[in-house]
Amino acid sequence: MSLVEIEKLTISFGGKAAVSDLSLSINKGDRFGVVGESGSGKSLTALAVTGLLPENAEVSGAIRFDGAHLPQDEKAMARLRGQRIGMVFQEPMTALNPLLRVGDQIEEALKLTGHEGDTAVAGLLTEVGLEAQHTDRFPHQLSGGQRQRVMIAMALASAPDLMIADEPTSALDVITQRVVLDLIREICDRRQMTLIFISHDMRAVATLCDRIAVLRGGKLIETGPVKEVLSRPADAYTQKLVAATRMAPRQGEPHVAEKTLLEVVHLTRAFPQGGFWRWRQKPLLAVNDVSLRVSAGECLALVGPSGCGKTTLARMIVGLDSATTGQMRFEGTAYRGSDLPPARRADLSLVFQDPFGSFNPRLSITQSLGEPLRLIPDLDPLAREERLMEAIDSVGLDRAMLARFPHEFSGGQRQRLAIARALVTRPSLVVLDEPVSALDVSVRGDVLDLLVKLQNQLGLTYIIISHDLDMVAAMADRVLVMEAGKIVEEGKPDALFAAPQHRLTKALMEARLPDIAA
Amino acid sequence: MRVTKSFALASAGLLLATSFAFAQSTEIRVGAPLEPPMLDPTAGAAEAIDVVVYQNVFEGLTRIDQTGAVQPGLASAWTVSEDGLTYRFTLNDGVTFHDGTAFDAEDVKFTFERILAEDSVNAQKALYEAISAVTVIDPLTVEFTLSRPDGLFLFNIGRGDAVIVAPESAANNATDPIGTGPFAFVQWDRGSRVILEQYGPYWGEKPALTKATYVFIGDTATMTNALLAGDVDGTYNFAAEALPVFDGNPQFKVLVGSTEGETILSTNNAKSPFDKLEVRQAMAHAINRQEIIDGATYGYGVPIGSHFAPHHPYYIDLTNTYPYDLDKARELLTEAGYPDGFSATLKLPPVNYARVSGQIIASEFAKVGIKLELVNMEWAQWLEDVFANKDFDLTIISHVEPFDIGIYANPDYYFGYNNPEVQALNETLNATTDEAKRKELAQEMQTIIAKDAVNGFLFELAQTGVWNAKLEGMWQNAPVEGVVLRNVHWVE
Amino acid sequence: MTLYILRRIFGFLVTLLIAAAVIFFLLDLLPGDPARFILGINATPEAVAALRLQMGLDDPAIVRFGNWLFGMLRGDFGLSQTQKLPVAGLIADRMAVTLPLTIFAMVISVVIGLPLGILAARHRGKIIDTGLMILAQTGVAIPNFWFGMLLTLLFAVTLRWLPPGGFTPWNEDAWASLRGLVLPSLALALPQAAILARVMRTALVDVSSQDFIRTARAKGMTFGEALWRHGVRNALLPVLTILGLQFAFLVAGTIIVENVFYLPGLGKLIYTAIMERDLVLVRSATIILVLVVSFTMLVVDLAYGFVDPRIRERRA
Amino acid sequence: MNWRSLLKHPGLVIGLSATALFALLALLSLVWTPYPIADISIARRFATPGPEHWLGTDQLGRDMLSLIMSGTLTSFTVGAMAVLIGAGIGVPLGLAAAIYDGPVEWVVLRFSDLAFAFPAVVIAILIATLVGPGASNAVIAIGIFNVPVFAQVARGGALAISTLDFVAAARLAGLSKPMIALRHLLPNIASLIIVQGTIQLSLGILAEAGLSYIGLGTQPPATSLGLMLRDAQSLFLIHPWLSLAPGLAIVVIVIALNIAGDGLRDALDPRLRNRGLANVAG
Repeated sequence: MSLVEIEKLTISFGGKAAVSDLSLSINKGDRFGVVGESGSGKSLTALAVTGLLPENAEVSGAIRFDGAHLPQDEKAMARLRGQRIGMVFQEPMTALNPLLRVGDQIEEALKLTGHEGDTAVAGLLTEVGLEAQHTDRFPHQLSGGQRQRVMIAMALASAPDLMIADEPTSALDVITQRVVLDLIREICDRRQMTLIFISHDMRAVATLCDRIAVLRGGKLIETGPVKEVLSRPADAYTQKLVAATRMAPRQGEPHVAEKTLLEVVHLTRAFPQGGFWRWRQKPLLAVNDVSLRVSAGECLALVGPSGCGKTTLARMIVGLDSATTGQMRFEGTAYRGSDLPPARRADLSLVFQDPFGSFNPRLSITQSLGEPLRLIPDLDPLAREERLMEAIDSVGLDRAMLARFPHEFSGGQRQRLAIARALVTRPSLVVLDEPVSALDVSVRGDVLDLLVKLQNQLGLTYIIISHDLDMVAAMADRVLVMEAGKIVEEGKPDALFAAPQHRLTKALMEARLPDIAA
Repeated sequence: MRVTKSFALASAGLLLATSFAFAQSTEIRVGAPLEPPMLDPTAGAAEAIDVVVYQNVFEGLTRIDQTGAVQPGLASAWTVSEDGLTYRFTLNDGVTFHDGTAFDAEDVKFTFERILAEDSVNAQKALYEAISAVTVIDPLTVEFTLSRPDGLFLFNIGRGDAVIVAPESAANNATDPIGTGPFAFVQWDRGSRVILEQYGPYWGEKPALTKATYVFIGDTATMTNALLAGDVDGTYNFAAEALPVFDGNPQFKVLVGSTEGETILSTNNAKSPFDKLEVRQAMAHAINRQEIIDGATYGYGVPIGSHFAPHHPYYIDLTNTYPYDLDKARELLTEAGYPDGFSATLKLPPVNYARVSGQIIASEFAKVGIKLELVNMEWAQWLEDVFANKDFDLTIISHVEPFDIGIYANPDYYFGYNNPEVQALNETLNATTDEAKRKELAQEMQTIIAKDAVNGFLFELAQTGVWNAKLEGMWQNAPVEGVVLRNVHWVE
Repeated sequence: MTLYILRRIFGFLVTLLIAAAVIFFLLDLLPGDPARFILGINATPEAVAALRLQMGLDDPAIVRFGNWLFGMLRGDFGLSQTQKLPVAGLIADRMAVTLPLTIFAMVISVVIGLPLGILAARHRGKIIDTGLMILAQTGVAIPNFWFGMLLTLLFAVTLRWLPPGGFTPWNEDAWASLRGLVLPSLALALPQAAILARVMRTALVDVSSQDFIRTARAKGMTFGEALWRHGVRNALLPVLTILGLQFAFLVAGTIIVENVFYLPGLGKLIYTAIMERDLVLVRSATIILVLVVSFTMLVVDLAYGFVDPRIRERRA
Repeated sequence: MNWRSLLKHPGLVIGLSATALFALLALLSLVWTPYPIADISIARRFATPGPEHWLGTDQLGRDMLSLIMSGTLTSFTVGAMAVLIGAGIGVPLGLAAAIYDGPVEWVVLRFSDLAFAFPAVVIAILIATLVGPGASNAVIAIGIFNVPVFAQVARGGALAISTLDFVAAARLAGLSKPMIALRHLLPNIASLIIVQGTIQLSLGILAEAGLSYIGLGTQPPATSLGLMLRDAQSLFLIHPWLSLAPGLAIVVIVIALNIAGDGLRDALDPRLRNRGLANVAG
């Protein structure tokens, strides 16, 4: 029997439909996954079920919860949410009130459903794997994973029939992500709860859910049992999504180390900690005595959990930050970071993670792309023009796009432009900081293919920074695993992932979501 | 305990009720536009000091009455020697200061020696510089010796600047004035009011009022509201523009009187082009006196044609010396070599009559091609720039000293008028004591400075008091600065 | 936390010291001789020179600055040049008017402004919101002195409920003193209340779109309940900043309003003292004003720490 | 932003057109007023509004409409100049504090503390005594008051922008700090500054009125709305219209500016514009 029934649901804003004509039925006890990329309307659908849509949304169609229409009265709807539906949101950073202790916030949820008492709070905390001492903490004193556990505890406070989890793990790092997913599964099993799990990650849905709906542009593409849909996707879009979860290993000859391009020698970066007597505080060592070599033409990957120092290391290599001690040598030029001479900067470049933040919205693409050309003295306007054309051609975009402004491009296109900008000075070494993690899954593959193609064509050397082991396995010649500012393990991807030695590498491998069975 | 307390409350209530019932009959609240910076009239020039203390708290040997005539004060009588150089005063007996100390000739000697001392900070020291010696004959007789005859001597010693102070208290008079007057100082709530109370052991006739409160309200609108709401019983000089509020209101009476304030367009005679007589004459012809009086004083000012108060017995009407005539003005300018006029600055002190007259004169002068730039200044700056440094073209100011035509005989005075003829006349005038002769000399001086168009002579400021209709005895005119309360009383 | 407080207090003291220097040396540049002002236009040059000597105007500036600073540290603010009284006492007297006036105005603006702001945010986009915001727009746009004039016309001149201006000392008739402060406080407070209502509404609308409000609603609260329980406290952070600034604004506003209502307050004291070139009084009264304002800013900063646990730690 | 998107913000349209109307009237007074404002004629003073003088005449017989036109120009000019001073000094200071940390930032923050600690009226009184009262004095006083406001807005905005990757990209491209501030930070905080500018403009007009009212602002024969109020206050009970007309003009102008400012903020700040969808994207 269905717990939630959605019938011809249409949600629009100012006449533009964000969800159109969507019908879904979720049975009691189902673990139902809703998959889609950004703009697919998956979150709006969840909000519609809970009556939390923004006020300016125009809704038509019907939603029935446990056989009854959702109440129109705000108060009745609020109480229904409080007693029968639990929700977990994407951003654990902002979803908790920063000014209240988490214990109070959980207790508030209990009070609203009439279950009171300290033991209840303690019980919930234990259930989500937190300790009693955490009740007195403020949200900012907890890690992302802990916060998400608090969110789950609050959602469980009313012993709901239905739990809706909206991208509950996408803001967490790989290891925590897996732990939280397992926790949700375990609780659903124990409590016999119905789950609606909203995600862009096919593999997470495959791991957790038994039924699935694929959404695109507000429309339902395909729905059915997870196994059927994923093993035999009927729709081309679903096929593409499924395909994107498997990364084909890189073709071509294995790299042979010849000439050393970059050498990092005992590099340390210390950040002073706050406090009145600054000099008495022990500095934080973001990068702690790191040495490494990159040879020409190699693709080196740096992996590790967030905060391990991989980004700080990359920033020093490209000259955005300076080392506290130690130094680097790039083709014989010794430097500590920001002191990298302008003449050499042209040979080094960086591709940023976030394609939306990496372009100045007020500058045209020509202006943004042309900016690094200042590093090359005596470039006449004609040669300059030529460089820009060459760069934009190489990333497969139209030359006419040079005159446009960043907001006119999609995320994938912008990342191509970011790559074009990195190439415009014809560098030998390109550092790629999470080059595809901010992109929709369906375009990640294209961008990675482009990177491989360019490396082959131009003989580039890459340093890739990532937490995505699959991508690293597909791209890299060599992998360095970092933790707390140190390199803890090194090796060729196949060997390293097949037989991880270090605790961290093992944990990372274990946290990997299983591949979707073909 | 409970009983006592409620009894105390009840009697306090009774007291309050009674004092309220009597309040209308013997108390007065006077609104004053300016708060005095301190209360010692012998150590500062501010008019606001005299308004509160002159003849109320402090008295001089002589007393000026509201017609400007000299009356006996602390001195009951005096004799003058033939040569006009020796004055012998007989002092009243039984006079005490408010702190209880007795008044005698030593206090008179102390007062004048303090005024004339090297480190004196008296604002009008110059007025008393003719005094060469003050001799105590006996406790009730004192003799003044002058180095030269001074026709205004008896008047000058009746001014606020020469009130008698005691050596015991003189140093503290700024904050805690101790005089011999009918009212004693009680308290000063800074920023809002000064309270005076009748002095029981006063030597003379007791005033009708037992208590007087001066309430300082600088803003005309607020003063209007305070008068209408009955928060003050009257004010001695109310802004003319708001007088219509009280016209025809039977609860109030408006007293229009004269002051000693000759309001003039002071002209820097030492500076080109104002050193040219034709230029000054042209300006005089370009001034529409009536329009200025209407605009700046709402018709209450009295036109003057020279530097002399119209209510004074020596006054002659010279307002037609240079009548309003634009053609004549242009002609004279052409003659002076300025056919297209010229540009000048007009520096204005922060008083309403000056600021408004300035605007009107600028508009009038524009008609004959004289372009005036108005520069508004604060007092301190005006005193330094215009008065001390003589750095100005034109300014507008009211000269409030009584009988001050002598300033035209001082070539170093700020408007820089240097005419030996006037200087000689003034010397003779000062040395003359014969009334008829004095009048003749004064009128000759008036005529010369009018003809020389030394300054633009505009109007004599009027004093426009607004008082509760049931109050009587206020001074209508202001021959000296002060609000004298000795005769003020309530009538039913 | 203590470290944070110490560091903040250090900054406060530095600001005060610089302010003192600015005030002192700026005033030193003023044209116009205080001695000449006191004695008026007929004084002899010798009398002026004598008074200058008596007032200590002939020492070098740096010596006088030092004397002033050390004097203040000992609680001696000097002697007013025109009134011949200790400045500390004069200022204390005026504070008895300005401080209650500012506090009343503050309380009135908070009591009126915040609830209206919350009400408008609660009914965002509805007619009640629009109505309140039109009212607030008007309130923000009304000059306080002009508003004071209108208030006087209505309540003092026409209805005669309240005095039109002036002030009765507290120790004489506290009730009359209170009545005297009603109209000036209202004139000061209403434009500020309008600003507060707008800020409160904006802050609350900002907060209301945050995730934790959605979380609270997901827990079973209505929008209104969530806004009240979780929104208001978070929205108070930006409001607190504005309150601090407003206090400074109110203190400044008293200078104008004290002129309109003829109140013997600090603003009036400074104004008159400058006109009379009473430099000792001006600089001491100004530094007190600056002290009051910076102290408020300090309190606001510290209050942040009490409201927001994140700040409490980040800055410790 | 094109004209069509402008029309989506009725507040902006209403506010801007009302502001523009007053600004035009004010500018018109430069070349033409119904009567010259220096034209004093005591004979025709206190005329009631009528066909000859649409808004009547004042205590010196000057035409009220002409005075209001010219007064509006002064008020606008003073407010605008103060905004220019505030932004001209404050924005570079704020940018400097944002790009150079350490001593520069400390100095700028202390300076802005200091400037905040001086109420504008006190600054105005000091300046008035230093250089004499006048419109320029009001400009400086209000301008000084504006400096820290703009410095803080610029610093806050610049700090937020400087964490974005395109700033890092510019550093990689070898741009100097001032160049980055000029090319990348400034254009992106421009809308913030424009919005703050309209707010400060309306505050400036109010402040000018207050300063003129206590005699420290505009001086005759020039006029401003605040000065008109000052001149008329003692006549309030006899000729209330002389106070009401300029007072209402101030209120309407400030409301217009504030509405325009609110509208501009909504129109220029995409974060606020898209707020309705912000928490449901994805």
